[in-house]
Amino acid sequence: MELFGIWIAALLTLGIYSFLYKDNPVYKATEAIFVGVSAGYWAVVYYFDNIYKKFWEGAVTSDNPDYWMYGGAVLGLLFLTRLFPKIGWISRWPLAFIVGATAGLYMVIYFVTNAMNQTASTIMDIVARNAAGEILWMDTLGTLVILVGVVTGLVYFFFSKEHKGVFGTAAKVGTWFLMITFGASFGYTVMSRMSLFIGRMDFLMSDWLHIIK
Amino acid sequence: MKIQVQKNELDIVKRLVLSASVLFLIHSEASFSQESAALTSNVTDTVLMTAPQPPISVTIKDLPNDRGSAVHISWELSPDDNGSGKVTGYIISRSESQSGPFEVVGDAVRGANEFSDNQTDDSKQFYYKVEAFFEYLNAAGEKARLVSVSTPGGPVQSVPQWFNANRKWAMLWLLVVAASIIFFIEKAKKGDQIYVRKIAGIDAVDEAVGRATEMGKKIYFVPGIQDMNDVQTIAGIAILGRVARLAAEYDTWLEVPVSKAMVMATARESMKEAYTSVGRPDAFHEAQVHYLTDDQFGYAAAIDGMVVREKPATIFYMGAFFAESLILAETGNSVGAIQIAGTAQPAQLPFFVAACDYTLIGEELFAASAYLSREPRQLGSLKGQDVGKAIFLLAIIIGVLLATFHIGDILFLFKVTN
Amino acid sequence: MMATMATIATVVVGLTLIYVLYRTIKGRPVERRIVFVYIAFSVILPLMMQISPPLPITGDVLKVYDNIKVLQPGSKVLCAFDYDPPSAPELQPMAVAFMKYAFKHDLKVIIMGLWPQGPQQAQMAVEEAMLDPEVAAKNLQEGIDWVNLGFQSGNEFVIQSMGSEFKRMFPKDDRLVPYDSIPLMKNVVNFSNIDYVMNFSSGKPGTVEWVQIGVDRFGVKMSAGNTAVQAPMVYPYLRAGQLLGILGGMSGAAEFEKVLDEEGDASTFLLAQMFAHATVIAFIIIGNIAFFIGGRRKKITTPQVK
Amino acid sequence: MRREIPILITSVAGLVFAVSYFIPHFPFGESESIFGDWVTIVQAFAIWLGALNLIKVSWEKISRKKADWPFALLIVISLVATLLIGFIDGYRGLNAEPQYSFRDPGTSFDWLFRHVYTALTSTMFSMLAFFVGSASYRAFRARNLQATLLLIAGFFVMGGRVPLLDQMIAPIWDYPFFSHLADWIMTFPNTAGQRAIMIGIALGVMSSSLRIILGIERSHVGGGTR
Repeated sequence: MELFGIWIAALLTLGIYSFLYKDNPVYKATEAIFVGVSAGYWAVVYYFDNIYKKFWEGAVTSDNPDYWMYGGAVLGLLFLTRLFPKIGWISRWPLAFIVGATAGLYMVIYFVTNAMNQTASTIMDIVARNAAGEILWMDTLGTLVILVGVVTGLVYFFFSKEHKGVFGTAAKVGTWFLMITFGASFGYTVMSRMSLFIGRMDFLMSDWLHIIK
Repeated sequence: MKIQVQKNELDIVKRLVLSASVLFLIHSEASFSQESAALTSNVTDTVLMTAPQPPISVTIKDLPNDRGSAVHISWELSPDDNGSGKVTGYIISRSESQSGPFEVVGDAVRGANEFSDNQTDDSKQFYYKVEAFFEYLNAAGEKARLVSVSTPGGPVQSVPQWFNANRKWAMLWLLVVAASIIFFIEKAKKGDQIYVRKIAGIDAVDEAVGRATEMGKKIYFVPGIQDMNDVQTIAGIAILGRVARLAAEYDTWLEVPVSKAMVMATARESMKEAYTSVGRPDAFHEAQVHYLTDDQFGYAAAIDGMVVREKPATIFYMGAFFAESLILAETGNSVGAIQIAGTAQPAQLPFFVAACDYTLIGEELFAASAYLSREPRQLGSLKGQDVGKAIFLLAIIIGVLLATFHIGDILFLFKVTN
Repeated sequence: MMATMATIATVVVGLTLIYVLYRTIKGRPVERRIVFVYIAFSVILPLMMQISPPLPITGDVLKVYDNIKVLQPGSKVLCAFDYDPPSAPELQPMAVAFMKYAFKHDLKVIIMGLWPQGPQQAQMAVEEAMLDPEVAAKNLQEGIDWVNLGFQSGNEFVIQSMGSEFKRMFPKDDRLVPYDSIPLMKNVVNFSNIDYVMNFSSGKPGTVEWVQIGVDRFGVKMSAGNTAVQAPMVYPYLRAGQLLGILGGMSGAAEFEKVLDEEGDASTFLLAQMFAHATVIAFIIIGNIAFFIGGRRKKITTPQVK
Repeated sequence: MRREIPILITSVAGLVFAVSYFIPHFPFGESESIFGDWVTIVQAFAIWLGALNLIKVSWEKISRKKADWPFALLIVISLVATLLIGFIDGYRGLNAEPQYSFRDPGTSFDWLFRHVYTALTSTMFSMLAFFVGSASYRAFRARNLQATLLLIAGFFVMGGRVPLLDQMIAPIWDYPFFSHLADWIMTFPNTAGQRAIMIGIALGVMSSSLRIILGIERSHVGGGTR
């Protein structure tokens, strides 16, 4: 069964890679399997881990049922009305609930973690010293770079003031920082994408063909 | 089977090494090495078999800033918990009366000096005891413990709090920014002008549309792969309105391939309105906005094919983009199209910046849509957010100056810890 | 033998890039399928060489190590697996190395996932760690030494609810053992009973949500292993002390393996990673040389920022 | 009614989560837990909505014999097969003694995950490696100052994060300079830029959340400006 599985996996892998040569029926077939299997996978996992384990066992078959959870199940069922165009508008209720809950949670956590605490961690003595009180020049430079980068970056994202004079210069410096940031992201993203392919090649060459260890 | 043999052999070797090392460490009082991290020591030397001393000055109090049902216990380490390995950990137990019986509510590893009992009853008082213990394997090879003699402390009763005092400054700033957002929305609704600065990518729209007209080629507008519930898609559609108006004026074919049915409906509406507003409702065809597929890569591949076949002069990417961004931008670039992109997905921005002529970065996308639509909600929020940015910007500048010249500290105003 | 052939092939393939450069300057760029072939070779050939190049250990990885090495035996570590198979080449080696370290040092591992695939990836990591003779000798038991709580839907709301009670989100573990019957989870009510959190994350929900809720709201101590796509975005959290360390992408995984002395997949993949980067860099350089020598395409010339 | 009820639901849910951050006391802390449960359950149903919708859309394609309908049929077959495998495993496990889970090692569902699902998703995404390659050749140009800065930073990060540049200079200078440089770029300039973006986005999220809770923004319930 294990060997059979490896062959299946290898054939599916090659089927998808055939797209790199050109779009073809084999790729389309593997893509269709991909869409079907993923949707099925998610549905099964969400059914057993949530609907069964949490709701059914927690609220229906439990000795000490949590009746509040029926509220969630009702909202969930209302979501499914979207499948029927005539009553589909009811699905806006559970949607409204999710949107509201997310908005409420995000409003504070983003403000606190990504705005206030990031501001706080930029506020520090620029001159970095070690325990003995000697100045650490590289760290001091780094702190200064962060200070300048954050301030000018924020200036760039100011929309209600024209970018002229000192403000304009600051905004321009801000874009330089943004570009270096994007460059770093770019390099890292390339690294990630290559790793994905290395993983697949490792599977084909070692698990399937046994060319390498 | 092979593994089994190895395992047994190793087991023996490991035990020998462990007992030797633990004995050595205990005798020499050397600092306990993290490397030989044996939880259970194998000790046969009876001289060492004394219970560790209990932790000192145990503090028991209601856990602050919570919804009740929790008590916080902290202590100073047992004098034996000094890296000698004589303390394996601490046991925390509680009782409703000072004399017991005590039930264990948790444990802590050596070196730890606090514990939260999260299973209390707000209507009852509890006494707590923190004991240090030493765990070893006895002659029969079973785990055994030597436990310190500790006196119980308390009583304490857990209570829920009405306000989380750690978060007072967060609340203040949140209210200030929220108030300014609402204030500016109201102001914009009354018709007050709210200034939005120029945005390079948007200024280039005219030129880009003009170029397509000159060349007699199509314009593509790609609104991303998210549905209408994503603010980026909404911002993208607002920009589409502006592009459509220009396309209608110049009489250039604007094509909008979409990946979600809802987006298709909204985009059609918005384009029809734009064509009507410049007096050319007849020039709009529903076929200009068409659905391809919901699937991420399927959508990218389909646009790819269209771009290669039709070689549009100008392509706009405005909305939420993910990994498909680079496939789209690369293909558009390879046919020599002018490309203007805008997204708030930080990981995709590099690809747009490197492969497109103009890129609206993050918030610029929203600013552009506010700027073009002149909608009070959007304009007001943009201005309100700027107030927030101003607060944080000033805080950083003032804070750094104060800290660098050792004048004062305003960190507490912004640092939110649990 | 194979390694030598691969090395020779690499040199030959590398030299053909000069021809690509020549064609590109002449305005006859090669078609994209040719580029695909180069990318394929840049990974296949180095994998055949079976060499792990020397790698210096960077500060961020050391920070992770410094923080986990002070964990005392018996410490309860929550391991959040928030990724799916595509990210496994980057994150699985980190997870395996971490599991081996944790098991060898008697840390109690509590596994959970905000991604449905997470617990299954965790299971594989545990299986692989158990193959290590030293770990196998410990005869670790599920439920006592480690537990897999499984997956729960709700994304960041799961972390939020766990702040008051784990059991609410995980009434049973992944083997269907009721929460109260798991010896390891006895007296573990919420984050305040957890000594450390290790998060392996490839997107949302993941490290960002863990920092926002787990760290800033409930005060856990946490390090993260991230895919390289996500890593740059979480660096500000490192500087702010919200994260204690970051492992970024394949190179982060290789460094982590090295610092824990658990060399595994990432170390062997590193050479392929290097060659792949070299290929991408080479193509960017070729493209840009042609761009500047071969004359830029006529386009709008106004600068992007005014 | 069709508008008012959803807006009310939105505001109540939003307020509970926002207020309980500051007020842990009853009823906020408790409602937050109950609502948290609801979110997880609703999300599970939403996933099912997606799967059922996929069947519905594919079925329409098949019954009308639209272009590529055999592939739509394949989607339905593979989806139903996955569901069947999962449910058979799941219910067998629930009725067994001792119970086991639908995805325990050794079950068919776990086999499907390890050999089919993993192969498909991983390969699909790994194609991005090729697209990055061709994009680097055909699109990433130093066309202006911004793109130039981006590419230079990208070059040092790509070359420094793996021992590529360090190995090149190793014969003349045995010091991992580029590794440290990449580290420095990540720790300082990258952090600065990311932080500026982060603060901006945080304020954006905060303001749109505020508008949603106050009912000013109601596009999610099918309404426009108030």
